[in-house]
Amino acid sequence: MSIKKTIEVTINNERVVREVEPRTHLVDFLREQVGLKGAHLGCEHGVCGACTVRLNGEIVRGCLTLAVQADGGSVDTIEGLSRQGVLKDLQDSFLNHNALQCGFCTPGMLMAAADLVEHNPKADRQQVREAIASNYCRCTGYHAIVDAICSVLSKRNLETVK
Amino acid sequence: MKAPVFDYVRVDSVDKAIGLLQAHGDDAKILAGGQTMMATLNMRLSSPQLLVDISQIDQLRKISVNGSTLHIGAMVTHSEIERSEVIRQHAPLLSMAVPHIAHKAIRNRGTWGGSLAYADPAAEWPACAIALGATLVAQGPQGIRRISADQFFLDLYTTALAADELLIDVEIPIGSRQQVVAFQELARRHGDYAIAGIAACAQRDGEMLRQPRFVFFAVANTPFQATRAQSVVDGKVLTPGLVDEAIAALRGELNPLSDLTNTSATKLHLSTVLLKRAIHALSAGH
Amino acid sequence: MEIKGEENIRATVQTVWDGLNSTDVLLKSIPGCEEIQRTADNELQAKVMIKLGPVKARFSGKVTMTNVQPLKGYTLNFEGSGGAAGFAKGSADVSLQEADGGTLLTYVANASVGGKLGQIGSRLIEGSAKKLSSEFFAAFAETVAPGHRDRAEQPSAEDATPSDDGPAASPKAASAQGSNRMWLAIAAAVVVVIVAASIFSK
Amino acid sequence: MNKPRELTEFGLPPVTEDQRYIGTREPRHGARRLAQGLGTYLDDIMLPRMAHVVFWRSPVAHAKILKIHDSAARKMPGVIGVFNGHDLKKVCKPWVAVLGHLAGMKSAPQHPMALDRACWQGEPVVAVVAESRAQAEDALQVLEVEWEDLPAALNMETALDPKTPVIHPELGDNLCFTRQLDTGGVDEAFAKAHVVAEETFHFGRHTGVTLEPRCQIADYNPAEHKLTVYHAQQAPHMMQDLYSRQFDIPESSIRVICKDVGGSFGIKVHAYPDDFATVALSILLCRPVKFVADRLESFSSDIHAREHRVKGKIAVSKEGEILAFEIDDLTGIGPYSMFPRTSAIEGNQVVNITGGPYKHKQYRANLKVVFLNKTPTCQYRGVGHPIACAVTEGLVDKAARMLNMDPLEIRRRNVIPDDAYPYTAASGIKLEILSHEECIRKLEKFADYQALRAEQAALRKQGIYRGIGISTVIELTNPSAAFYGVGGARIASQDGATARLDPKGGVTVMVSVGEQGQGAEGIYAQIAADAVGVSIDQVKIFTGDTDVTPYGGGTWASRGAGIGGEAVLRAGQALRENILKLASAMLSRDIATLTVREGNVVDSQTEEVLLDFAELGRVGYFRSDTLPAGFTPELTVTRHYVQRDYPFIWTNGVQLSYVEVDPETGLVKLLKHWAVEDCGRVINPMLVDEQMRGAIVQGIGGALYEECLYDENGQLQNGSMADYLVPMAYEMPDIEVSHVETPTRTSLLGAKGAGEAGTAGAPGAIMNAINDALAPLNASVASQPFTPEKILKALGRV
Repeated sequence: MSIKKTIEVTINNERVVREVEPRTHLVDFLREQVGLKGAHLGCEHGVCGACTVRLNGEIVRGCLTLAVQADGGSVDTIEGLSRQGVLKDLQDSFLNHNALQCGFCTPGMLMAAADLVEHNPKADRQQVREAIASNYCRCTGYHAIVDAICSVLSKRNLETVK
Repeated sequence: MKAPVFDYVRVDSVDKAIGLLQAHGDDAKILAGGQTMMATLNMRLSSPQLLVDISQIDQLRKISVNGSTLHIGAMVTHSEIERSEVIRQHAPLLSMAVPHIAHKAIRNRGTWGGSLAYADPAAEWPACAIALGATLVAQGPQGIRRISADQFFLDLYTTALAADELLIDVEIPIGSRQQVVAFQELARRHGDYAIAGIAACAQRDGEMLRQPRFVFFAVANTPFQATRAQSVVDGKVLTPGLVDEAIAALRGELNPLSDLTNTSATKLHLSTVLLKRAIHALSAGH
Repeated sequence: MEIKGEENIRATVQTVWDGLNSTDVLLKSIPGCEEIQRTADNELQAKVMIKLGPVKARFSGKVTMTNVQPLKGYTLNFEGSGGAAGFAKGSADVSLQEADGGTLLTYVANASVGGKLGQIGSRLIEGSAKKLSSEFFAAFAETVAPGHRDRAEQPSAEDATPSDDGPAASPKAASAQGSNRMWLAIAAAVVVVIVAASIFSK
Repeated sequence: MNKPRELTEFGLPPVTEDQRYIGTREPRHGARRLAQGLGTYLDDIMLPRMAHVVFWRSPVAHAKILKIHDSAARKMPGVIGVFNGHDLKKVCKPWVAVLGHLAGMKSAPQHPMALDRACWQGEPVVAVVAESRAQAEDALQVLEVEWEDLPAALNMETALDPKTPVIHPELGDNLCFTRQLDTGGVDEAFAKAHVVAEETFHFGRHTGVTLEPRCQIADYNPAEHKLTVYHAQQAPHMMQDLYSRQFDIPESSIRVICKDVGGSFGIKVHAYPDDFATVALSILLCRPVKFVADRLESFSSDIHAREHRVKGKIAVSKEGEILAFEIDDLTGIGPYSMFPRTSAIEGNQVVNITGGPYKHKQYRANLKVVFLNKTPTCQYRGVGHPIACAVTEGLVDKAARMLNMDPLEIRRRNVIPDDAYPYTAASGIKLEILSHEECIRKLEKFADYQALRAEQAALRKQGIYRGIGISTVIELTNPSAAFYGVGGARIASQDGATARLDPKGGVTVMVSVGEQGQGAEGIYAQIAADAVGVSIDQVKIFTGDTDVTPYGGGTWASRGAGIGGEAVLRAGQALRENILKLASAMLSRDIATLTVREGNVVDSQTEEVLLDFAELGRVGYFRSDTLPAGFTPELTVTRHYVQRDYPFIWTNGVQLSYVEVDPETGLVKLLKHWAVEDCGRVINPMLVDEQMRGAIVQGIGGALYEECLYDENGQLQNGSMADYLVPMAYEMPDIEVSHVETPTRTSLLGAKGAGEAGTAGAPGAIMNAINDALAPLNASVASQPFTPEKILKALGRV
């Protein structure tokens, strides 16, 4: 009963071609048709942030974006960004600060944090809190997450000074 | 919570979008940034047959200055407004308001025009548009028409746009050097729906404000322009007494709608606080 | 949520009463009404398409009238189901009274939305009710007394002395409304439904 | 990975011979996969032929189900079946959730789905099973159910009035449980008091909002009559037992598997009707069925908690000595007591805990637990503690204000002294050993209390209203069988660990307490590494599979460290002993001359390396021919632990909240929060710190934001994440945590729980801080959540 569309999306630097129902949102597409389970569904109405991924370089709510809207574009997920760079630094820092507990929010939280580190490398503690205010974590008190992000920011700033 | 079945078309021109709206009538819905629509589709609050995605129409994605007018295309995202130096320079009220709109991941996709056309009573942009004296430009089968912002918002989620019209552009008169603006919003959590908010704009003349516009949001079905409070303040030397008079005038003209945790009385009280703070900010502004 | 209101209609009580009992008038007055049928003396069935913001849902509504006192008023009970979207229900006591050669229609309505709409739409229930009610009464007055409707009371602002701390709802805010029988009921139901619209602009 | 000997920063003597990990800030190595998005949460699992179920849930509080029109739904694409309550009743027995030791408690039989009557908005009535979730939802849209509204009981204050409908007529009334406690002498204490402070406290009904919704996959194999359930659950063995009993399947044919769980907090420790329905559907369809609650249905079907109204009174002498407490607690639960832990425990805890930190002798309490046509309530993080603590601490502060006494001072004078333990508090609870005095001393310094007071006073002169709020906390942990077992609920209070030396020298430990994110597996790895004597990277922890792990209670009541950790310690030590026995046999040396260091058996005098564990594994498993006759290496050992000395082991702590109230808007800004806690031996301070912080933030949620709002018809009005406000990072304060370590003597490890004290204490601290800020304006609030409107009303601004 539905009209499937063929879409071509570059996901984590790999070209992916799939047929999708227009109604399929980006996270269901990634999880069920591409097998990338890192983006999670916490609310499916755009509030919790667990589904945060990058579309064409910008963080978006995967549950509020249709897979067909990504046609011709690029998508980056936690799985594709874990090897090196800002996200890897943040992952290390999250582990060292115990900034994740159940881990369900963590991929989305890390995507929001990486976006901050890349766009506002001088962010202060309150700006860090503002940047992750879009992402719900029920386990931590956010404090450790803020510590972990601030630690990455200050390390990178030190390196820049050097 | 999966959306119902629908078809999807991405169009590259306004004409094509209008053509689809005409062809499909009520069964088609315009998809701009989708930050509201996708949530409500996931909840199955409606079942459109076709989504017409206008977010990639280049013509609608421009921010430009033409003489004394700032143009902001309907598909400019909140984030693009946030980053725009042109807007910071010519319409700083928008730069002040934008951080209050949800969060970055949503601002990256949600659009200026989508928010105006959707007309949520708690939204920031409708109030800002009225405060700045903006003109909304709509295109339909009969061509283009211009609607003053204060005539655009008719009722809850109801605007002057016809069913086959698209909001394409907004024209904002670039303020004089005397123009001062203020934006205040109260919310229990950052980025939430406001409990109450105000977008304010005036011409500062020494210790006076002239032609003030005090536009409240989240207190009524549409943005509420406090015309009585405005005329109390207009052209008079600002004193604490004058502010009290303006508050009294506001109490006489505003009867807010309640929400889940705030009665009308609370919202009215908060509106008076916002008015006072906005007037102080305007008088301290540059 | 309780909605109170009154409406001055430049028409005789008989005309207004007839209007309240006319399926034609109701069809024209109820926002989004697609069909309406009398199923019994004091029972009507209506289908109403509610379109408000993000909500577009067809509600099937049943309106019954009790305490019917011809030319004086009645109690409308209404319930409308929007399928998976939820439902709306409520009741309205409507009374008519001659006033200055016209008719003063007053009503006290209780309306609620339930199911999914109630769970996610309650933020805007009052605004929705207000909008639908004013649309209904404007259309009703225009239908029974074309071009002669006085707006007794504007919903919004003017006389707004906010109530102190009446927990329930600011009585006059909702303006509107009126009464018509079923209609009101239906209108109310519809209105309620509207509530659904709430939601997520952000 | 071996690191320098880094003993606890708190100075407790080591619990193992060569302690390297216990007490340190060891990262959770197992969490890296979660950070990379490579965990396995339930919804990540897909099985062949797996179907998806969605439920049509009652849209109203109380309804008679008249007719279900499902023919259109059955014809929708992908639909496998549509089922009603009667269909499922054929394979699943009903249950009644009561506990024998809660005298007089009653509830009604409950089925997986409503039969002819739905009793709350959100109760499952019809199940639609399809090949995909989207298809099931498509079919749900064309399903029509006719119902007739029934009058509902919605207000706990009137639930017992004769005019209120009785939800289950066979029970006679809407009273689920009632309890009275009276030490005697209460009236006399109040009569002689210098001040009597009274307050009526309201607590909003709220819910857990785990980020991962409730979810499970039931997979019934008819050939073996075997049921496998993948479940995001805290107590897998409890579920195994319940499935066995409700479905008449032998226990040994039921396997419950819990992979990564996305937060639980008590929400996932109950047996929901949906759980049984999903299993029943799998049995009826003979295929795997997945249920993942969507967020909207989570709000109306996850358990709620904390809807209480407590009238409280405190009697205090002129010198500030607390003489007595009296409370009257009324709480509204759902239409059924929740299975199997029951909905009466929360109120019972309020009675037990109120006044708990203090040494007064007189106490009277009255509890009524009433049924309502609202979502069922049950144990959620803190279980009664946040209510008891806020009532206690609110009354103490109010009395202090009347006496013009400093809030810290009145607590100092009244807490049970550190040298008075063991101590039986006025409510009868037995307290093994607590450290209130030490914690208060530490807090005063840690938060620089005097400086805060000075700053507060200075700012008040500028019209800035800041407040300081303190709450003293006790928390129930390490429960014995007194909690559930004696009441007849088959929920184990003991837990077990199996430790195995792997052939290459690694250690695998299987534990019956699972991981929900709190770091259980992390601390078990620390404990096991120290207990056996290996590097932590040689340790693999396995939890969450009833086919594999020892039998045990699981994760609840902050028992993971105290009970599960002790089992791991004992299993690890036993394995170490057996390793030494093997070494002794291999080396033909007296075992007394051998010990273990970092994966090697060494000479206990010289620490000369004699054998590494890999060699022991090689010989133990593959060359037993070389061992002395009659010697069998036992390289897998299981140990269990249950705490039997006390009904519970209590912990304590004290919190301080510093806030600023804007009297014009009623908005509260959280400036900072301090907590000093004593959970006994701290196994990993980094984990305990964030457990405290997360729990505090959850408590702040209830204090400032969270409430399930119902209209007069029993309609939940804010059942989305846009309207039900949970705490987010921007508004939350930095939270400083400090520790006092008073180990329990009931175990070797000495660990008590740390998971709930934060939630217990935060609401009271926040309330007291707000009221401290409002005091100069002669206003106060006692109804949570403290919304701007409530504060403005208290101030007379609206």
